[in-house]
Amino acid sequence: MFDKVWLIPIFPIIGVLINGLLGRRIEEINKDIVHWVACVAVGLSFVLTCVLFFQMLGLPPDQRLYEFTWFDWISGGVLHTYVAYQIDPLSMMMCMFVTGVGFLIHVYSIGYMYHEEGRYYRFFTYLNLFMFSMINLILANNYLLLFLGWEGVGLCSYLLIGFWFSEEANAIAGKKAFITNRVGDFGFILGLLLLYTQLGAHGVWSLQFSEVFPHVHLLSPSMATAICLLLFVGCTAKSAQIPLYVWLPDAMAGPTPVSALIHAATMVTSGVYMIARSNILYSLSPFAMGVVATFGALTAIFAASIGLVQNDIKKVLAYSTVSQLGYMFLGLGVGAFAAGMFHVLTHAFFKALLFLGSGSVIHAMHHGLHKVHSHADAQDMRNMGGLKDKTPITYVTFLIATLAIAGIPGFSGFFSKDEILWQTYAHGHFVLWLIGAVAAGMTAFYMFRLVFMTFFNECRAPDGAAEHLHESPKSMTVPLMILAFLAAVGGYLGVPKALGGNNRIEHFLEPVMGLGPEKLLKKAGAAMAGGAHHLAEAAHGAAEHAAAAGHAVAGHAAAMAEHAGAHHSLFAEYLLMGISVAIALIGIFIAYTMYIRKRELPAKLAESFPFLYRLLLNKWYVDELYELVVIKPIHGFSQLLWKGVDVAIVDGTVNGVARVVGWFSGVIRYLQSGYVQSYAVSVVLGTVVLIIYYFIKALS
Amino acid sequence: MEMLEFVVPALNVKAILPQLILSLTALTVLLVDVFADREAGKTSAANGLIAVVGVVAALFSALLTIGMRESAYSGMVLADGFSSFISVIICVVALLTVLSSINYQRSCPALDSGEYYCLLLFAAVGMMFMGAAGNLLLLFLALETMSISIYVLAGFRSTDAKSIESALKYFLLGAFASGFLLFGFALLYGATGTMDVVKIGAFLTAHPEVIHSRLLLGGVALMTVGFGFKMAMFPFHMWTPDVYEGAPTVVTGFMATGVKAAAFAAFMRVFFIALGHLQVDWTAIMWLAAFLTMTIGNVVALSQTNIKRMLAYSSIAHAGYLLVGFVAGTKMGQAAILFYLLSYAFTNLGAFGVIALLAKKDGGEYTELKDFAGLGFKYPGMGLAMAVFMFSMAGIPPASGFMGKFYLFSSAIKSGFVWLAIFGVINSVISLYYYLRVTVVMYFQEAEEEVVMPKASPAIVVGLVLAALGVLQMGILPSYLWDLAQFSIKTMIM
Amino acid sequence: MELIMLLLCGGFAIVTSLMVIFAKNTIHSALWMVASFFFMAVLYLLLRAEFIAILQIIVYAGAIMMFIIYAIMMLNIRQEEGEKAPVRKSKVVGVVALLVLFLELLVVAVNKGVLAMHGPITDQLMQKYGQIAVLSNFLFSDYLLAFELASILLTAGVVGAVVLAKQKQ
Amino acid sequence: MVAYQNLYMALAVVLFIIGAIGAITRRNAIVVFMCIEIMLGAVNLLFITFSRANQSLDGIFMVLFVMAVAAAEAAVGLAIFILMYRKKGTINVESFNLMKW
Repeated sequence: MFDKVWLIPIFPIIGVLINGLLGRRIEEINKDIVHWVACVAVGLSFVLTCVLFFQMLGLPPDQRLYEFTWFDWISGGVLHTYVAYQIDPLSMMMCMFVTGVGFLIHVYSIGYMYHEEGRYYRFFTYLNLFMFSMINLILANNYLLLFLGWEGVGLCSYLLIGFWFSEEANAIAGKKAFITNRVGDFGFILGLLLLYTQLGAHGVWSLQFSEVFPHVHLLSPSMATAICLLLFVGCTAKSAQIPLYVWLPDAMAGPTPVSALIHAATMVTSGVYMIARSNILYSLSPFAMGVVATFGALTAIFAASIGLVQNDIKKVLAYSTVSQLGYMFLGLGVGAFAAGMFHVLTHAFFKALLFLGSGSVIHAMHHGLHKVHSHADAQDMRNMGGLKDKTPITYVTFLIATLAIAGIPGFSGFFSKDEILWQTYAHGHFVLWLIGAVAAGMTAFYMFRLVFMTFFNECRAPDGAAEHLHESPKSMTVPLMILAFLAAVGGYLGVPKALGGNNRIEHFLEPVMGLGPEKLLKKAGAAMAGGAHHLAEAAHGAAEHAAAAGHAVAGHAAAMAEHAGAHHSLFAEYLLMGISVAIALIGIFIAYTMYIRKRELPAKLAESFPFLYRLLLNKWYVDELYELVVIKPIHGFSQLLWKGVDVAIVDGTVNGVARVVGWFSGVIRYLQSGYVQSYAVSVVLGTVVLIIYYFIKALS
Repeated sequence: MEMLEFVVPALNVKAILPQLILSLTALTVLLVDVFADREAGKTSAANGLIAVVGVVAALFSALLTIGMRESAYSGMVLADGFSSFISVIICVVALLTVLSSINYQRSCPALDSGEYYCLLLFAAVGMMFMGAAGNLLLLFLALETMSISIYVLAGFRSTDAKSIESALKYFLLGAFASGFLLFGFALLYGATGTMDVVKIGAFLTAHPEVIHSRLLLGGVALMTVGFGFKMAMFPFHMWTPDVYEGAPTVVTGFMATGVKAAAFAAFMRVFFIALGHLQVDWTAIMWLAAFLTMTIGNVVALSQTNIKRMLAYSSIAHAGYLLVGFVAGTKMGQAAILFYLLSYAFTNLGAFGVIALLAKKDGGEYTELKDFAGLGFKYPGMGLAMAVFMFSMAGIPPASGFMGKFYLFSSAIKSGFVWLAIFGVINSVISLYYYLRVTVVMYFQEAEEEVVMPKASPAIVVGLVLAALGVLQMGILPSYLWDLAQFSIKTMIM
Repeated sequence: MELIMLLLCGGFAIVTSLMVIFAKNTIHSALWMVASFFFMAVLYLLLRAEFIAILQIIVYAGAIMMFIIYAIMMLNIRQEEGEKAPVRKSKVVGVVALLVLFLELLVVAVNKGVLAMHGPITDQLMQKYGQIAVLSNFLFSDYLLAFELASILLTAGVVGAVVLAKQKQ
Repeated sequence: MVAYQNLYMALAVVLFIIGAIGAITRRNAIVVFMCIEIMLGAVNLLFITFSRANQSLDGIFMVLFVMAVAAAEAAVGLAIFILMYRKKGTINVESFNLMKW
C-alpha cells in the first residue's frame, strides 16, 4: 500500500489540469462541477493519507520509515535526485492535517467564493496547485524536491494574494510577498549549495535526507552553523519571522480562505517543518539553535504587541499568526522539536478556524453593508459588535478557537504552547521563557479584545446595516464546526506527562527526531565511531574536522542532559503552568475591563500614552523603517546622481535594491551609444585586455 | 610534366546528412517559389510548409546519427555525439522559427518569399557545420555562411529604418570581428602548422613548449574575441541589443538561440579539443567575462521598456550563465552548456513567438512592454505561454531554465568556482524582477490602448505548444536529455 | 633582391592603405585600394603563391573593387558627409587602443623559432607538378566539403543581395 | 623557413591596424567596408607567410576561401548600403542611430 503514496500528490494535480485547462468551459456549463472536481481531488488525497497513516500506526515504531522512489528526476555526475517520497511519522502527521484542513477549506471556499464570476475555476485551480506543491514539500525525501515544493507554494501564495488584482494594493501585496520570499529563498539556495558541496567534500554527493543526516557529523561545526543559518534565512521569509515577516500582514489582501489555508495553517509552517526535518543537522550547531530560538521569541512578542491595537480583524489574526509562528521557532530553537510540531498541529486547527470564522463575519458584514449601500470597511472591527446573536454558530466556534489560542486549560492551544514554554524553561532559557509568557498574556488580551469588539455590545454598523446581518451558508458553517471540534480536543493528542498524559506526539515523532539526551549521546557515540572509521581512511586534516564535530556533539549532548535533569521536577512544571494560565487570565480580564466594562478606557489609555499607542498602531514603524533605511537613501542618492531619468527604472515599487540596480543599469546603458563604431572600439579594447592578460599569464 | 594522381575522396553522406537535407530543402524552397502563383494581397504558407518538412526530416536524421563517432572528409567534419546534439538544437531552433514565421509573414509580407526560408535554412546549415567542423577552415566558412544569411535576414523588412540599421550594424561589426577571428586562426596556424582541430590538440600534447609561445597565446586571445562576438560575451556584446531590436521578431529569436548555440559549439570544440592544454590559463579571464557578461546583461535589462531589447540584454545574461559552464570546464560543465542551449532554444523562441503574435496590420510590431498590458486575461493561452517562458528564463522550477542553471552552477561548484555560482544565483534573482514584470504587466495592468491580436495560424500554435512542452519536459523530467548531453560530450572526438 | 622588392612593395602597400583612409574623396579611396591590392599581389608572388596572386588581382582588384566603385558611382557619393561634425571621444579612445594593439600584435607576430608541424606539401612537390595542379588536386579531394560549403555561402550571398536590393513597392 | 618572415608578419600587422583604424574612424559605410577588406588582406598575407613557412597547404586554401567570403560579403554589404541610401539618402554610419540604450 505504501507504494501508492504517489497518488497523494497526483489527485490535486489532476484537479489542476482539469480546472486549469477546461475550467473556463466547465464554469460556463455548470459552476458546481468546478468545486466538485477540486474538493474531490483533495478529499481523495486526504482519505489516502489517512489510510497510509493508520497502516503506518500498525507498524512498530522503529519500522515506520518507507521510501518510495517514483522516477529518476535529475542525475548529474555524482548527483542523483529522484522524485521520491518518504513516509514517516513526521511527514504523515503533517500531510494528514494539511490535506484535512485543506479539504475543509476547499469546502468552505465554495460558499465564500461562489459569487466570483469567471474566475471561480481559477481560484480552485490555484488552491489545488497549492495542495500539490505543499504535499510535495512535505513528502519529499530530499532537499531538492522539498525546495521545488517550497517554490511552488510560494508561487501559489503569490497568485492567490493577488487574486483580486484589479485593486492595486492587492497586486502590490502579492509582489511584496514574492520578492520578500525570494530574498529568503536566496539564503535557502545558498544553504543547500553549501550543504551539498561540504558534504561532497566528504564524498557524500547527495541531498537525500537518508543520505545527508547520517553524515552531517562530518561537517565542521562552523560549517554546520553556516548551513543552518542560511536555511533559517529561508524560513524567516517563508514562515514570517523577524526581519522578513513584513509580507504576511499584507498578504491578508487575498481571499479569506486563502489566508486561512496558506497564510495561517499550512504554508507558513513549512519553515518549521523544514527545521524539524533537519533537526539532526541543527543539533550540531548550538549557536544556530540559539539564533532560531531568539528570533522566534522576539517575533512572538513583537508581533503580539502590534496585534494589541490593530482594528482590522484580519490584520489582528495575521499578527497573531506571526506571533504563534514565533512560538514554534522558539520550541525548535530550544531543541523541543516535537513540541514545535505539536504546536504546528494545534495552531493549524484553531488558526484556520479563526480565519474562517473571521471570513464568515466579513461575509456577513459585506452582505449587510452591501444591502444599505454603505462603503464602510467590512473588516474594521469598529464597525462590528453584537454579532453574537446574528451569527451564533460563528460566534461559538470562534470563541472556542479564541480559548484555544489564549491557552485556557482544556483547549488544544494550552497543551502545545505550554509544552514549548516548559521546554524553554527546562533547557535553561529563562529570559526566552519570560518573553514567551508575556507574549502569551498579550495573545489572550488581543484575542479577547477581538471577540469582545466583534461579537459583544451593540452593533456599530452604519445606516441600519445591522438588520441585514445573518449567518453564512452551510458549506461555510460545517467546516467551522468540524474545526471547532478539532481545536477543542486536538490537544489531547499530546497531553504532557505532568498532566497524566503520555506525550503521545513526542513518542510518535521520536523515530524522526526525539533526540532526547540519552539518544543524542548514543548517536554521538555512533557518530564518533563513524568518524573513527573515516579517520582510518581520510587524511589528517579531515580527521581533525571529524574529531571537532564529534566534540561539539558530545558537548552539546552533555549540556542537554544537564538541563534534562530538571525534567523531573514536577513542581516546577505545575508552577510554570499555573503562571502562564494566570497571565492569560489576566490578559482576558484586562480585555474584559477595557472593552465591556469601561469602554472609555482604551481611548483614555491611547491619549495618555500617545507615543506607545502610535508606535504599536503603526506596527513599530517597521515598514517605514525599511523605507527609511533601505529605500530612501538609495532613492535620494540615485536622484542626486541621475535626475529626471529614473522614470524608466522601476514602476514605483517599494524595492530598494531594484532602485540601486536600476540606477547602475542606467549608467551602463549610457555606453550603449548606438554608434556602430563605438561598439567596434569596445571590441578593440577587449582585445587589448585579452592579449595583455595572456601575456601576463604566460610570463608567470 | 607528369600528372599528380587524383584520389577520389570518400563521400560519407551519413556524416553530413542533416546539413545535406537542409541545403536541398533550401534550394527546393527557392525554386518552388519561382513558380508560385500568389493571389494579390494573400500570403502563402507553402514555402513554410516545405521548410517544416525539410527541418523535421533533418531533425530525424540528426537523431539517427546520434552514436556516430567518426571523422569524415579528411577531418573536416567530426560526426560525433557533440555535433549530433548541436544539430538537434539547430533543428529545433529552425523548426520553431519557421513555424512562427508562417504566422508572422501574414503581417509582414516581406517574409513571404522563398528567399526568406532559403536563407533561414542556409543559416541553419552554417550553424550545424559550426558544430561539426573539425577544421578551422570549414569552421570559418560555416560561420560566414551563417553570418551572411543572417545579415540579410536582419534587414529583411527593408522598408523599416530599424531593420536596415540592424542589418548595417550587424554586418559591419560582424565583418570587423571576423577579421579578428581570422587573425587568431592565422596565428594558431602559424604556431602549430595545421588547421585541423584534433591535430592541433595532438601537436600541443607532443610539443608542450609551444603552448606558451607568444604566437599561440595571441591566437587564443584573438579567437576569443571572434567567438565572443558571436556569443555576445562582454565586452563584445554591444551589437546585441541594437541588432535584436531592429530585426524582424522571428529572426531575432532565431539569432538569439541559433547563433548562440552555434558559436558556443564552435568555441567549445576549438578551446576544449584543440586548446585543452591552455585551460588553466584562460580560467581567470573567462571567470571575469562570465561574471561581467551576466551581470551587465541583467542589470541593463532592468531598465528596458522595449521587450525585444529587454530580451536582447537577457540573452547577454544567458551567455554569461553559459560561460559559467565553460569556466567549470569539466565534462559536466560542457554537458550543462549543451543542456542549457537546448533549454534556452525552447524558452527564448517561445517568448519571441509570443511577441511575434502581436504584429500590427501595417507590418509594424508591438514591442513596448506597455503594449502587453492586460493581454494575459484577454488571450489566456498566450498569457499562459508567456508566463511559462518568462518563468523558465528566470529559472523558476519546474521550468527548464531552472534545471539548466542548476546543472551549470553545480558544475561550477564542483570545479571549485563557488563564488561564480553564487554570483550566478544572485543574478538570476535580479533577473526575476524584469521577467516577472512582463507577467505582472500582462495580468495586473490595464491596457492604455486597445491591442488586438490577429488570429493566430495553426502553425504558431503548434510551435508554441511544442516550445512549452519542451520547457516543461526539460524542467520536470530532465534526466533523459541530460544523459544525452553527457553522452554527447563523452563521445566527442578528442 | 627579394628584400628590396619586399621593402618596396611593403612600403607601397602601407602608403596606399593609408591613402585609402585619408583620401577625402570616396572614389579616390577605392582607387588607392586597388593599388594596395596590386602591391599585395606582388608580395604573394614573392612568397611563391602565384595562384593566389593571380586571384588577388582578378577577384579582389578586378571584381570586388569594380563592384564597390560601381556602387559608389551609382549612389553618387563623392564627399564624406558630416565632416564638420566633432570627432567623438570613443574614436580617439579607439585609435589609441589600436596603437596599443599594434604593439601587442608586433610582439606576438615577430618572433623566431616557432616549431610547427610541416606538411602536407613541400616546395619540391610544387616544383614538380606545378602549383595549380597541386592546389586543384587537393581542392577536390581533401577540401571538397569546404568547396561545397563555399558554394552555399556564395548562393546565400547572391540571394541575399538580390532580395535586399530589389525595389519594393 | 621563409626569408624575412618577420618582415612579412610585421607588414601584416601594420596593414591590419591601418584597416582597423580606418574602420573605426571613417564615416562613410563603403569606406568602412573597404577598410575591413584591408584587414582581411592583411590576414591573407599572414596566412600565406605561414603556409610557406610551415610548408602546408591549409593557409593557401584559407586565403582562397577568404576571398570567396569577401566577395559574398561585398555583395550583401553593398545591398545593405543601397538600402541605407534609399531610406535616408546617405550612407554615413553615424546617421544610423535610431536604436540605443
